[in-house]
Amino acid sequence: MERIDVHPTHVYQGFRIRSGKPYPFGATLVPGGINFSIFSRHADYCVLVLFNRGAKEPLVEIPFRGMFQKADNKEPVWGEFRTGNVFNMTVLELDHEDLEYAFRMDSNYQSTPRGKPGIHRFDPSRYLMDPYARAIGGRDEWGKLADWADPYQHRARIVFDDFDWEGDRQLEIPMEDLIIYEMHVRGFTRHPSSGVPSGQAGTFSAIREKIPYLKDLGVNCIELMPIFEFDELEHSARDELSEGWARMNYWGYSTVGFFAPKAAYAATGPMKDGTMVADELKNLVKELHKNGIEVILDVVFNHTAEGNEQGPTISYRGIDNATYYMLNEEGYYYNFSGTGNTLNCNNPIVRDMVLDALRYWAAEYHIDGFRFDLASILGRDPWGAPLANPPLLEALAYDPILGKCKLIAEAWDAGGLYQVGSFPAYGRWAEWNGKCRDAIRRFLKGDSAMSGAMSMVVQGSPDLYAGRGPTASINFVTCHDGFTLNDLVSYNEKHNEANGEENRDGANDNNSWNCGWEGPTCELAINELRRRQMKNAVAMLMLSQGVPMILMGDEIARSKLGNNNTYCHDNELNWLDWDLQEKNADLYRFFKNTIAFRIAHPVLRNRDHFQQQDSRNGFASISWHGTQAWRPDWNGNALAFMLSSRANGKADGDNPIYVAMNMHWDALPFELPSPPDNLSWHLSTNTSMPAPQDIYEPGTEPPFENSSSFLVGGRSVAILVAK
Amino acid sequence: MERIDVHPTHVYQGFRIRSGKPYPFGATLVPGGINFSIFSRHADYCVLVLFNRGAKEPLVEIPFRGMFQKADNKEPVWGEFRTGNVFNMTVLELDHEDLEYAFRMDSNYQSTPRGKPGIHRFDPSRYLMDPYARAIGGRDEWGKLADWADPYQHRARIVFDDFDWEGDRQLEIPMEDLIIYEMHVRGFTRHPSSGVPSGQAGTFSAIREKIPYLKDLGVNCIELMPIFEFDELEHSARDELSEGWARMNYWGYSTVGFFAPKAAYAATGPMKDGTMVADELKNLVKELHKNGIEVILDVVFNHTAEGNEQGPTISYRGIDNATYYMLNEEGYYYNFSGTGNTLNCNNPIVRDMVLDALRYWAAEYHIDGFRFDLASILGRDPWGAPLANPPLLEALAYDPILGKCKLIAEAWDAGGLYQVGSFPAYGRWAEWNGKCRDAIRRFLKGDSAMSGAMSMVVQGSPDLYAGRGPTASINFVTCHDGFTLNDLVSYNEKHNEANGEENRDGANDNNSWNCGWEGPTCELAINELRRRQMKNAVAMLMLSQGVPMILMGDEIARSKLGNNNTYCHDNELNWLDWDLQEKNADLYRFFKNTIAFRIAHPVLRNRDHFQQQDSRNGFASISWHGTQAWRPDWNGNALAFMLSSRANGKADGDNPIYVAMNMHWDALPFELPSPPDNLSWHLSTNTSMPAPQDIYEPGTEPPFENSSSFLVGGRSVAILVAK
Amino acid sequence: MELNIKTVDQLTVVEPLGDIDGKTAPTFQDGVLAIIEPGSRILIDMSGVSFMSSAGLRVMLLTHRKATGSEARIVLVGLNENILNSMTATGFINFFTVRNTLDEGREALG
Amino acid sequence: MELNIKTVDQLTVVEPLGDIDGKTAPTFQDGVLAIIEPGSRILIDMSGVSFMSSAGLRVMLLTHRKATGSEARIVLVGLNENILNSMTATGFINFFTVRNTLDEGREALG
Repeated sequence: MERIDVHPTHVYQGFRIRSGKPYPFGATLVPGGINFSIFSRHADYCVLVLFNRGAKEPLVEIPFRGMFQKADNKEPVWGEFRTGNVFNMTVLELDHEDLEYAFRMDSNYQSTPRGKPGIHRFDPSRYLMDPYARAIGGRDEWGKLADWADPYQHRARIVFDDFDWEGDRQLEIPMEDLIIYEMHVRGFTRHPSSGVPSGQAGTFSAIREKIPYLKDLGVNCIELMPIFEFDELEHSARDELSEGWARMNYWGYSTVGFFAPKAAYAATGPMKDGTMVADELKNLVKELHKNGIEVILDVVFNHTAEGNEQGPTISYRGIDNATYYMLNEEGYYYNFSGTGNTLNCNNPIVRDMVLDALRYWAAEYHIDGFRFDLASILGRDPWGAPLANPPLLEALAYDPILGKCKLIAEAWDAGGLYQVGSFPAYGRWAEWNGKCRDAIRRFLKGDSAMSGAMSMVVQGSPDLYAGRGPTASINFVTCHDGFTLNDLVSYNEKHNEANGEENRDGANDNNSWNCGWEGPTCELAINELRRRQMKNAVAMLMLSQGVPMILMGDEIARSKLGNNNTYCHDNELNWLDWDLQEKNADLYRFFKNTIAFRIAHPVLRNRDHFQQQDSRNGFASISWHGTQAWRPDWNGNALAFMLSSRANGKADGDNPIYVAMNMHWDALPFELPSPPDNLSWHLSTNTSMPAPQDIYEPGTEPPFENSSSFLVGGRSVAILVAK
Repeated sequence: MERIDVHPTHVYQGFRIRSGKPYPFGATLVPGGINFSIFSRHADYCVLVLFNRGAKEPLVEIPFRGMFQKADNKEPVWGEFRTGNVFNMTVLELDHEDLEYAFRMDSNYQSTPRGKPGIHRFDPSRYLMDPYARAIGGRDEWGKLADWADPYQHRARIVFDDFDWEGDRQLEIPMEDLIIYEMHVRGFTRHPSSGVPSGQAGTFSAIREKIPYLKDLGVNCIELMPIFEFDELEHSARDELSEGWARMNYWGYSTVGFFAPKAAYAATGPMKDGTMVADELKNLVKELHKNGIEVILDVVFNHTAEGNEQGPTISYRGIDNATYYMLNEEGYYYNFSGTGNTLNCNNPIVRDMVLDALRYWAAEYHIDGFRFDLASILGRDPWGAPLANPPLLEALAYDPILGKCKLIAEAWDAGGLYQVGSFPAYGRWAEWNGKCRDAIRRFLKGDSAMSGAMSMVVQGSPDLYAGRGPTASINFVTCHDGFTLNDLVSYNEKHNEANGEENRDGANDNNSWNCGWEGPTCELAINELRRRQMKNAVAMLMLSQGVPMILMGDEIARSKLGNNNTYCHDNELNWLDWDLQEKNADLYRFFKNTIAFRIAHPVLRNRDHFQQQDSRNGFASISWHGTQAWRPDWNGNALAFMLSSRANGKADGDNPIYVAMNMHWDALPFELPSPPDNLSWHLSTNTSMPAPQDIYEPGTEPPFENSSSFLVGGRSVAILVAK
Repeated sequence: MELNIKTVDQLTVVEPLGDIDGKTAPTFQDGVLAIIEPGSRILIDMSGVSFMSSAGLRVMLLTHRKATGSEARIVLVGLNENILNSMTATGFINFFTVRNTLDEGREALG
Repeated sequence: MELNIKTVDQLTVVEPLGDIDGKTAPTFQDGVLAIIEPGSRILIDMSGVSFMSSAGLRVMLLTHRKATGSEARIVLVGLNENILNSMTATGFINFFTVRNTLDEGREALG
């Protein structure tokens, strides 16, 4: 049925308009036109600016208050289009496909010039991007030199939200069954060896091409490093760029707009069609879901790309600096993010923007979960103090639309708040378990007395997550931040000279060991040891309760040449070399079979912590051993354990599993406990053996002849399964 | 442009459906159909039930999960329509006008039978009303006996949201300029004497007819007692009803649905057309706005109509009892509202529902403000403890769409939390100033040593609202709760026998005085005194900084026969008798001119508290006097003061005003201060004089002959203005 | 719903018979729009309509606006009390020219 | 945009020339819908189209669905690499029958 409120009431320079709806915020297609709605508490004047796509000069600038013509008789008439602190207007008969829009704002509050501290930063001469822009142009093609003379660099576009999902839904894979693969969209397929069709390298579309690889490896979740629109040219010196080489904002931890996918990550990006970019990402999610793979986004809500008082005015600071940012009394930006500014996350306006964004990604893009960069900032009040009941974290945990989404916190920030194990969880939040990472690394390299710490990791860190269960723990050895797995076993020290800061940047405490030589070597024994250590590491990860995460490329021994902070490189340091798959086929096979082993055994994927009670068969759900059965040595570097049933009973039928981890340099004999129920031990894994004897495909494990003892090689992991 | 996602994917019993959008919640008209979206955290099964309007038997029941037919080839196919904790589905090709809808829900959690305490109350046999229903049928005609055999009593309907506002906006009258008139929709025009067209008595439409009356009186804001759908039959014994007399839930402080206007308050209610009821209310608001009158709603978010564990299942408790209500560990309802249950306002889901509702009323109905019944409850956490940073109150204060709405708290609750002066205000909240009410009443009746307390009232209670300003104070002497102004000066005690509780209900501390006889009398002196006291009261109110509120009918000496708690009477106790306007024409004239005096003098409507500094003309902005000029007596019952300029400077040009309030029983001579700037005193008001000498129209004040002294009659107020 | 249309003295008289609601509104709209020409003078005699729903009011308004946009003029006559009341209550009445009788309607159309 | 339509061997061949985007999409849709009859076999030769926007993709899909609903069949041929890539990237390709050449297209339509 036709609406009675769609006819225009006012005309401005030939554009037919009427008062709009204050929500939803942003630009929304409504019957007959486009509704524009934007909040500002402190602006008292606002202008809507419309552009044809890519044009430097506006098509028209329509004020939200002033003199207009009456639509019916063209008489001059006063009009105002505002509800509360929301400017809203519907413009009829626009071609949304060819449109870009901005706002200009002014205020009676005193403004602050760039470079100076101050509370308000209104500048009516600037074009401001909509914080709710669902598509953003201006960086449509990765790395392409921007037209710096364009006064509107990041250009809000319209998205038509009618993608046909054909019944697709979030997969809702139980948290305990997840195996996460952390990936950089561009890095995954940008390398010439990736073999994706030309024009697709480094894009969402190319990930779709690589779904068979992911399925073969066995992961069921990819975690994408930031894909919200960011400016890869942000850190670039312009002359560097013109010479064809530059430090870029390659990782993307610097958001321009929270509702828009990075256009340059789309193969269709160069077409400058916001809907098409959105369609491409939605299609990727749909195809991943068809193949049983979830999508988690790494989201950066702790700061924006506007930097400190020296930074550019893109959107937020020109719209309502005092609302969007944490400011001290003098008007300096608090810097809990370490990047110049801090989003004012517990201001109710910003809280709602974060919620609206995440709801949008969950509902419109069917995203399965989110990993929150420097999440501890989200628990701070507007003056930086950690809140007892952080309303944003609580709201996210209770949110109805995010009700089945994974919520994962990086539970620390750059302001010194470290909450691993104590992040306000509200029964929902998981954490990147940084303590797990350190414990595995130190146990792996043979530090003394680490078997106790490793036993906590194996159990899903009940020392940290009592009451929350092992699914609160995202276990990992490596992630984008720091060494790759190969570099972890090849370097004692970081080698970050390429970053241009004389190796000062990046973490120094890597808990790494180069196995006897710093960097690549031809020494066979060292290379064999490194290979074994990589297998040991992934075995430890897959054998531990909680949610394992592996870093893109670790399965084929990717190296970043000892650089542990490659945020700025758009080159082979960050691009995955697909030829490694053949070169390191044995390692790939080991990863694949270790993952398959985890999936085959529910006993490795408990929802709750072990209760130390006897299980149905009279054995404890987990029992601890050492070189002597039933006698663990909590101060050594050898650890063995036996799992005999799933804590929550679901896995009563699963096979008992015995694991011996010998991180001593030399071989050690491990006395074996008798397997329960008159079963006998079979050999699944022995990392001291060369491939293919290092691991057997689940179901093909041969009987282990010696039922009383297992001589486990130095720095090796062995797994037996009782059948 | 046509959407590509509107074709059905599934068919169920001939109904063509597809997955919906999770937001907005409720039933929303979307291209091609209606989107239904409802939250439940603990339900795991949900069915959409569609009815033809008024039908007892459903048209169809469509599950959100189960076997369907594929839309294209009719093959059986599994379908699920849910995002997170939100069931959502679009049903195509429905006639929204003839439709009513409900939900049924079930859960794996253990349910609780009626009457017993428990956490969950799922009952799949019950039809549940949508908490976001924008129109609710079932009580379409006031007081009409319900069909108790209908299993679906309160029936969710659809509203078409295309009312043509033609540029209307919230008026945004500055808070300090507001004069509020508290009104009951039905009570205002239900009396046969109201003279509104037949069929309109007691409705929104009839208020529109009475706009000229309100304009003549001079108020610029009406505050409507609850108009969210409630059940006037709630407290009725059915046999009482059949005998044509019953105690009803007449006031309506018991919400059935927070998004729906009370259908029986619409003249068009009996047409059972949700859109038409909405249109009627919107048209009332539009017409009031055209006449410069704002609309504030009295909203009841502290509890619902579902009562305690004995109460009916209407909606919330059947959808998610544990989310919507505060429960103790045993599953009993907390009762901070005194009505059986307490809405769990600081659960993020409920918080959002409250916000969504208020945004809807502000954006869709152009409502100008809200008065929150028992608002202190909104600051309690889910276990009842008052929060240091109540997120709901904070969110309301910061909300962008409510950014210019008046927010007024009844700053106490029935659980003993009393926050007058200390309500968490976030720079936005005003309060019903109960202490002002008591101070005026006690000063008025001549209690000793009240002049100090009254001086605080006159200044807008800086003792309570330092830092918040006088606009934080809603000043009143009477409101719906308690005596009318006439009863306040006619009764010492409440007379609530008609309520059927043997006079046990209602407050006992009324601070009232009957002037010598309990109830109506023919004694002329008593009636004259009462008349004078009513004039004194409204004069005190209009002369005080802050926001005055008067109770419907007080301007024409309405009486409720000493009943101070008439919540349950649909009869002349509550209906305004319009014949009183003629009978008490002098009182009406006094109200009208006192209001006009306030409007004429900005010095009475300061935004900030007096700073006790000298004003431009060398006089303090407010100076205190007694029977001797410049010598106030803070322990007596006579008080005089002079205002000589507006605190914020805006009213520098306003006339100085001198007020003498003599609440002593006998006349007292007040020595007059010299007026500033060589002006001379003129007589505005002297309540000891008979009409029309009691008050002069602003601008017509005659010179006051005696410039040094004013003999003010006993229990009288006198006002001089310097010209 | 039926729709009788006749031309009397250069005036088009439209007589809808039956309720105008969500179901019948399209019939009404199609019928009236078909006869609108620039300069048309149209008298809608509502005496045969006992009930108009909110959808009916809307279709009436849309039809009226389209007519006005085509420089045609429409006057309503013969509204029963019930319809008049709901049009008054909802404010729709303000958009229309309404007269009591056919004669008064003719006069209003000049 | 131009739209040439010719019938060859009981096959309707549609040749759009120019971009298909928000501005030209209605022309395309009107033209193709006009020739759809139950049982039609329609070959759309896209070799004259250099660019298709997201609105173009949508109109294409809507046209295709309406054809399928009328038991007509549509095959696309001659898509350039750019269009093929964007149809693949966005998943629209899955809704259509696509062939490389006119001959293969004819074959697919039987």
